[in-house]
Amino acid sequence: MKVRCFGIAREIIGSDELIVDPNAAQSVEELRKLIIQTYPEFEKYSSFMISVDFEYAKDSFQLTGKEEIAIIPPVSGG
Amino acid sequence: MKVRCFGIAREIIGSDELIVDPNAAQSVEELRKLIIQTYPEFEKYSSFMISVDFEYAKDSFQLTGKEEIAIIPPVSGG
Amino acid sequence: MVDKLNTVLITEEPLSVESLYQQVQVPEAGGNCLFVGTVRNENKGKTVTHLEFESYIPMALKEMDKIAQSAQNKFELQLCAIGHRVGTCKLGEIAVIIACSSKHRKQAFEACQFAIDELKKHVPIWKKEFLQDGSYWVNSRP
Amino acid sequence: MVDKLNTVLITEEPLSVESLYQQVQVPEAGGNCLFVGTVRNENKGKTVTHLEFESYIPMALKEMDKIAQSAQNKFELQLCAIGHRVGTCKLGEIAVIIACSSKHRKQAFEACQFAIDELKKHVPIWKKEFLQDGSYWVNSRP
Repeated sequence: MKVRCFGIAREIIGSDELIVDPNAAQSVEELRKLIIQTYPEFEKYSSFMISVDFEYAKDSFQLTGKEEIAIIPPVSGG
Repeated sequence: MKVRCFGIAREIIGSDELIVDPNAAQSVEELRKLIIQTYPEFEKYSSFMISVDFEYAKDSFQLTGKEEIAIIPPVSGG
Repeated sequence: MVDKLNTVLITEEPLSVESLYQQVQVPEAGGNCLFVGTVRNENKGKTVTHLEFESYIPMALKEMDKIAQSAQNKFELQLCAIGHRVGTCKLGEIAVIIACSSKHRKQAFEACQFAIDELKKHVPIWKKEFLQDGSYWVNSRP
Repeated sequence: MVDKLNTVLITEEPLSVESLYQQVQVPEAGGNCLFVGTVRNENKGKTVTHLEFESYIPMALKEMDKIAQSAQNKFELQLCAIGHRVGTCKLGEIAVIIACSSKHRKQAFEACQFAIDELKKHVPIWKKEFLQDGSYWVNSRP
């Protein structure tokens, strides 16, 4: 499953897309833990939200692997 | 002494300028009374301020007859 | 240092939002708030056909300048611009524009509200509203 | 009845104050408030050289649309338009414009403040600030 990366997340991960094994992240919570485990810099630099199909998703959200997923670091528009 | 008239004042007085004997209005208060006496419609239609040299003037302001004077009905710009 | 000055203007020509916005632009400003008052097609349930504005222009400009300066000092604005239309205003046309620039947005919003409130209270401009069944000077009815 | 819709846009081209203002014009509106966020030359005492904005555009447009609708309902607006720039923004350029039209000015002001506050909290847009001695993503520093 593909995870889109923006802003500081793109820079930490070094790519605008992260490929994740869908079995290793069956919920948003699991995906979040996996990302922090793989890229500990997130703990230092930035908290983040996860979006699923263009909406902010709760940790309890169950993923099928077919959604469009993105890492949303703290926004700073305006 | 000339008194400029705007808005409803211009319509009540029927002219954009009122000529007043300077001896009959030596203060803003006297001028105000004279105007209401001469044009009682002011009591019915509108309260008004007097400006002297482009500033709102208090009733106690003493007039020499050389100032630029105007009747300022309630404003409604914007 | 700001080397531009506040702008106040009264005109018989249509007012331009873009132009008033440009008047308050300085490199120090990050938050800009504009109020634009337009001629609405209705007031208190009656259909409005158009408006006419009359002004004691030299005094009005003096009062507008005081408001701009006072907004600038009170809210630490960079600049304030105030423009008002006189003459006949058709439906949808702009009667008044206030533009305020500030470092931060909060002050720009507050200053802009302050300036339009003050303008409506103190600036010698008079609005005649034309309805389908007559006309009257706003604020001067019995 | 309003037959125009709220406008939301994200663009690499310069934003136009006049254009966003026009987007919210309807005959029923008398009070229009615009917020224009521009690139300031300084932040927290440091000289800013320019900004870069990145966005997750489809999600950002969705969030902007929610904000516009919510402002419209909450404050009985006629219309709300929200535009945001992406890419490189030079000093003085416009990063964001919010335009709100209402019958009366109070609601236009309140809605405009609400919309810019919400945008800064929820819309997936990221600002990278370039200073003379480096750059960083705003809100994401350690």
